[in-house]
Amino acid sequence: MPSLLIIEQILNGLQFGVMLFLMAAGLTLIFGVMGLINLAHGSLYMVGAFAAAAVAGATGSFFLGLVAALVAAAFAGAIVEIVVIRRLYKAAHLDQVLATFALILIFSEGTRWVFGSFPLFLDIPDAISGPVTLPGGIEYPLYRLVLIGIGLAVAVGLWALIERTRIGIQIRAGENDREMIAALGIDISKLYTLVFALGAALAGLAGALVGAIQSVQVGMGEPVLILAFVVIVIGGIGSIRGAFVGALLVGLTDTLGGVFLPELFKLFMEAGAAQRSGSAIASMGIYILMGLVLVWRPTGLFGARA
Amino acid sequence: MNRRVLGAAAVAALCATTAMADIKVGMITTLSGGGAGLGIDVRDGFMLAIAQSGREDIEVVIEDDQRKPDIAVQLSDKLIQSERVDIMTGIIWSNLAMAVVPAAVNQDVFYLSPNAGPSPLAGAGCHPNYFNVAWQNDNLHEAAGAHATAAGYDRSFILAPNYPAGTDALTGYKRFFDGDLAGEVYTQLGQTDYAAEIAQIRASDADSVFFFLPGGMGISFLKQYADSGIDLPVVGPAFSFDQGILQAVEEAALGVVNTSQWSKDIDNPTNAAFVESFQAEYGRLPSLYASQGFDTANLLLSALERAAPSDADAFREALRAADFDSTRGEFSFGPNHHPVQTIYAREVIKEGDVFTNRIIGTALENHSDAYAADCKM
Amino acid sequence: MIVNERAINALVIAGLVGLPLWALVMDEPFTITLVTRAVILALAAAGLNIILGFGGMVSFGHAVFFGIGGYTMGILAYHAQTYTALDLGAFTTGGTKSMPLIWLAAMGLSAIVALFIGLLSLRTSGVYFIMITLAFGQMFYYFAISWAQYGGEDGLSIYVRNDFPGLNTLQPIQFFAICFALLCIVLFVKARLTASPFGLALNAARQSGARVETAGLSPLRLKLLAFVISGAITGLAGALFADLNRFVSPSMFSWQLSGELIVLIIIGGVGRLMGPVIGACVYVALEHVLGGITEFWHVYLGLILLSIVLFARGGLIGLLTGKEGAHV
Amino acid sequence: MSEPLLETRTLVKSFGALKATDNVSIDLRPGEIHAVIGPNGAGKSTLIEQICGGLVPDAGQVFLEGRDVSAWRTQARARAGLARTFQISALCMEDSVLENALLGAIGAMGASWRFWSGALTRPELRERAEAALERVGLEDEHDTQCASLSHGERRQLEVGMALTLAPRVLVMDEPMAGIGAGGSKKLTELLDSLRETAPILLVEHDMDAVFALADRISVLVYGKVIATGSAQEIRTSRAVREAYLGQEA
Repeated sequence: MPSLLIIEQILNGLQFGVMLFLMAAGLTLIFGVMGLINLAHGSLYMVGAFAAAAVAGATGSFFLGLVAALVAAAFAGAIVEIVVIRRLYKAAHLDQVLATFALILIFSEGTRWVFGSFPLFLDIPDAISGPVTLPGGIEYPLYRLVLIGIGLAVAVGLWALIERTRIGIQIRAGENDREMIAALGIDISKLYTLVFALGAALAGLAGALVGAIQSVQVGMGEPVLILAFVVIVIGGIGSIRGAFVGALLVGLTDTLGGVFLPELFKLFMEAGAAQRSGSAIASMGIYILMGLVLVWRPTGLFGARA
Repeated sequence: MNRRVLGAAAVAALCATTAMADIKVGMITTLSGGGAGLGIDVRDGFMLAIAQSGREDIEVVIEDDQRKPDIAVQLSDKLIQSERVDIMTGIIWSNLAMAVVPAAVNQDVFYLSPNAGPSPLAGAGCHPNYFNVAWQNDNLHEAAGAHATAAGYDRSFILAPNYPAGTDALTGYKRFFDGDLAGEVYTQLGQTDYAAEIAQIRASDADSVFFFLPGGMGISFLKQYADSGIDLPVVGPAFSFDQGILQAVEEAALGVVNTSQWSKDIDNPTNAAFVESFQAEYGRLPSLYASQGFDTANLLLSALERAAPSDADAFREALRAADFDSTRGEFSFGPNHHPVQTIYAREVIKEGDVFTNRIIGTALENHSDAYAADCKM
Repeated sequence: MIVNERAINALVIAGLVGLPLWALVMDEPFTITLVTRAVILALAAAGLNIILGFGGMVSFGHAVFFGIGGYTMGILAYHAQTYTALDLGAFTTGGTKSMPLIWLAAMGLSAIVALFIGLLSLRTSGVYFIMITLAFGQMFYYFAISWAQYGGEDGLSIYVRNDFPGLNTLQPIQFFAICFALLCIVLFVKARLTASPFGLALNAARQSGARVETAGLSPLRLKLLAFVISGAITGLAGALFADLNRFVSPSMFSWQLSGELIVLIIIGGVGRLMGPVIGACVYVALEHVLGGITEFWHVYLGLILLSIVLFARGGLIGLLTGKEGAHV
Repeated sequence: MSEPLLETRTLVKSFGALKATDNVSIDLRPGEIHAVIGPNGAGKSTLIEQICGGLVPDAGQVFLEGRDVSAWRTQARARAGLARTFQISALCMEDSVLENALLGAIGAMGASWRFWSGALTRPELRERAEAALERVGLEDEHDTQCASLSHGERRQLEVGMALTLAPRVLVMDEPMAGIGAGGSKKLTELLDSLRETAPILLVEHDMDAVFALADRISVLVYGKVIATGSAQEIRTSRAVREAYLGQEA
């Protein structure tokens, strides 16, 4: 296989990874600070994509669509936090799983109620569509490069937010010791709403960005949600750094596994069968990766040691 | 899951009509969750035809399978055991059809398929009470292969999800494609990112691309393909270029050739009337699925004119005759009760603000399917 | 409103016997099918409840065993019906259509897989346990989808229900009787198990692992055994479910199904003997009734589930008896 | 002098730069109560965890009745007769007092792989549990839910659960912590009566109890044993006074 193709596939894996990071960062932040398992995070991704598609469709501006995605997802997140999630912080994981599972049902069918059963249209703005030629002669879609850029920028921004700002200090305090922040005179419920809305906004942003090159439809959030969970479990729940490393690992494993496993199988199998078995194993690849990581380190790569 | 829709009955006459209904049709289709759009179209097309017939003695019991095989099986039990329907129809997905149809037809119910046509039901598993009014699953892919050959392509890159319908699709394409393969890729079911596959296409020496990626998968692929800058011609079955889906893809699909047994510009009076009345009734353009639902209902109505389902043999003969005006023109059944029909090549165009299809040629004339020989009936 | 838990249990059992009999008299076979579905789901959830309610392990991948049970039935019956040999490496069999044999195979295979998954998963706890079991579920799901030999995503149809000596399993009421009898047996065994030294130790392991170790017991072994028993019971339910539908498909492995099993238990009451039974009955009834009212019934189902979590800790049994259930 | 039932030899355990246990060698002989005292952070809990199997020492061994149990897990040591109580009561709060006591009996009698008979109805388990509860004065609380016990009663139950194991050695981690003067007196009497059943390694902050009970006392400071001796010797030890009161003393 030519090396240019390999480099291109690595870029693809990277791009997939940074988008997963946007999802996983919010999920891991919410778990780290509030101790909440939020299955409804995928719904916020969907809310972002639908908001972007609706606004971009009405105004013709992709940028306004992105803003709408951020606002709508953050707003939906804040509402959900205030009405439902807030009552679950002290509840068992089991109750959290059930309640947020219920939220998925409500969000999904509610969205279908409002927007109908057909996928919506959301396209890349002309300015950043089409391929560019990279050094070495690789033709690569500009939009995907932009996605990688945005993902990395968000990662840096999050790092700065958490390490360099007052809110960041509060978030870190909340991760370490919940009683402590109360003692510091911080309004916990406001902080929690803020963190939840921030996580939701990141998910909404991911939904809108990815929605432009995928299908904006009801149920689009659940597959991504499962992947994001795999990411944060591999990285260690509560760790932003872990989420970043985990996201890239999952992105690369999934992309490269899908490409290279069938090739590998072709060495000792007939082509069609190799394709099928190779892609079958590849579809299980990230789960196998997660299993291996957890057997090796039961709290993930960067998780707090028990 | 107990929605009753009464064919052509005034709401005021609800009770009376129920009592009067002589013929009971059970429709199991997907109305909620992912893929609901297809089921809704089939239902609407079907009910339009029933309404236009003016018959008040037909009761249609409509149930939502949520695209879950186990739910579909239960609904089928319910329709047969409790509602005691004579005829069943409506299933969209092959895996649900495989779960429901064999058991249903063995309980002496007639089943008319408005969409799915899995190969076992066309071949060794065919049944006198099973009629497919859409296509055998391979048909549109075979037509795509035939079109690619006719268009002079030598090297196709082909891809489909790694599940039975996907394997069947690639097999069907290869059956009618005379050139070589530049690549054959099975993607993950439900995959949304095709960057890796697109990179492989770019790196290959293909001169054309064939894909079968139903639903959201196809939307994602088309958008990403259009953005990749690769300008190889694309061929696919109609599923990814249908009315509902095109509006989510827009320019990315322009110019793509797809194969279909129906198109809204097929020139015959039935089709013209169907397109017009569907738009008038529901305020949207009809889709492939709507046309299949419409044809299914009309086939049923034509058979009911000749015989009652209680006289199974006569009713079966009446269905087999397929004496109705189909939206796709010439239509008849082969020996395995699957359609013998013409499959067209269509091109995606923009008509005003609306993206739609236009017929550019015939891919396969009076085409049957590859499994009929295995059917002993 | 405070009701005695025993009274509720008796009422539920009476209802499960009475409703199908009434349906039989009224000639409403579908009602029997519906109750049978509830009974089988209750059985699957009862299996899960052993580890979830008594052992405190939230498995988000229990559909694995449901699916294994289903596919065991599907594969054995498929080979028996088509008269083809099933090559298992060490030996070859022609499959079977006998329900008891299928049940044994389903439980055995589920138990073996549960042992393997349990050994790996029980190294973790809390959210990690939830997620690693989910990961195993996904692995099996994707495997089943691409397992072309047995239908892949299309699944596998077994056109005729399997045999049980002396009964006509195609009669809904007779098949219901089989499922109901198995549920009763499992509930009885579970009640004994809960009261036994093993059950007491397992319950203690949920509350305080350190205490159990100090008593000279290994929490890991207790939990592992519970996981294996739990998997075997859910596997049995899977085999019955496949026979109910005469069909198996990868959706039996889906994470949504794992989620539904958890939902059933929480609706009824975590760690209660009859919790899964009540949960399954209510869930199936909701599905049936709400589905008849609106296409968008999932919204209402979601709202009902939310109110149970927020306002009825301890599930319906907890609500009716005024006692919260076990804490997980 | 009789052989020690429990003995640690040059135990070492570090956490990073901190030496939590630094060459600790102590022993426990039949019939005695050996108290380990020391200021907060002296490494008492770390020592107990290593003795009971919760932590693996970096170096050194633990002997139980002359056998090297250093590589054994907690549950194996427990089965060999090493019973402990926890600083923060680790009881099964949702269960009754009797059920908690039964847990110990089940462990001691290897009954956890019995699945059919009821735990509450097996006579040999029940007799053992009831005897232990009577010994610690909880015979009237069989059906009380643990969560509603007073703090002192929880301590009594902790001891009772240890007794169901028919222990050869008892290791107690601050049993007096958090209970009032009345409870403390009651518990002191109880422990006093136990020394003939099994010797006790007692880690305790309550100096009144320590001086009332202990036959020997070891003082642990910064992970090191700086003195071992009778109550009188410890009271007068210069090293101990320095450690507790600072250099200027």
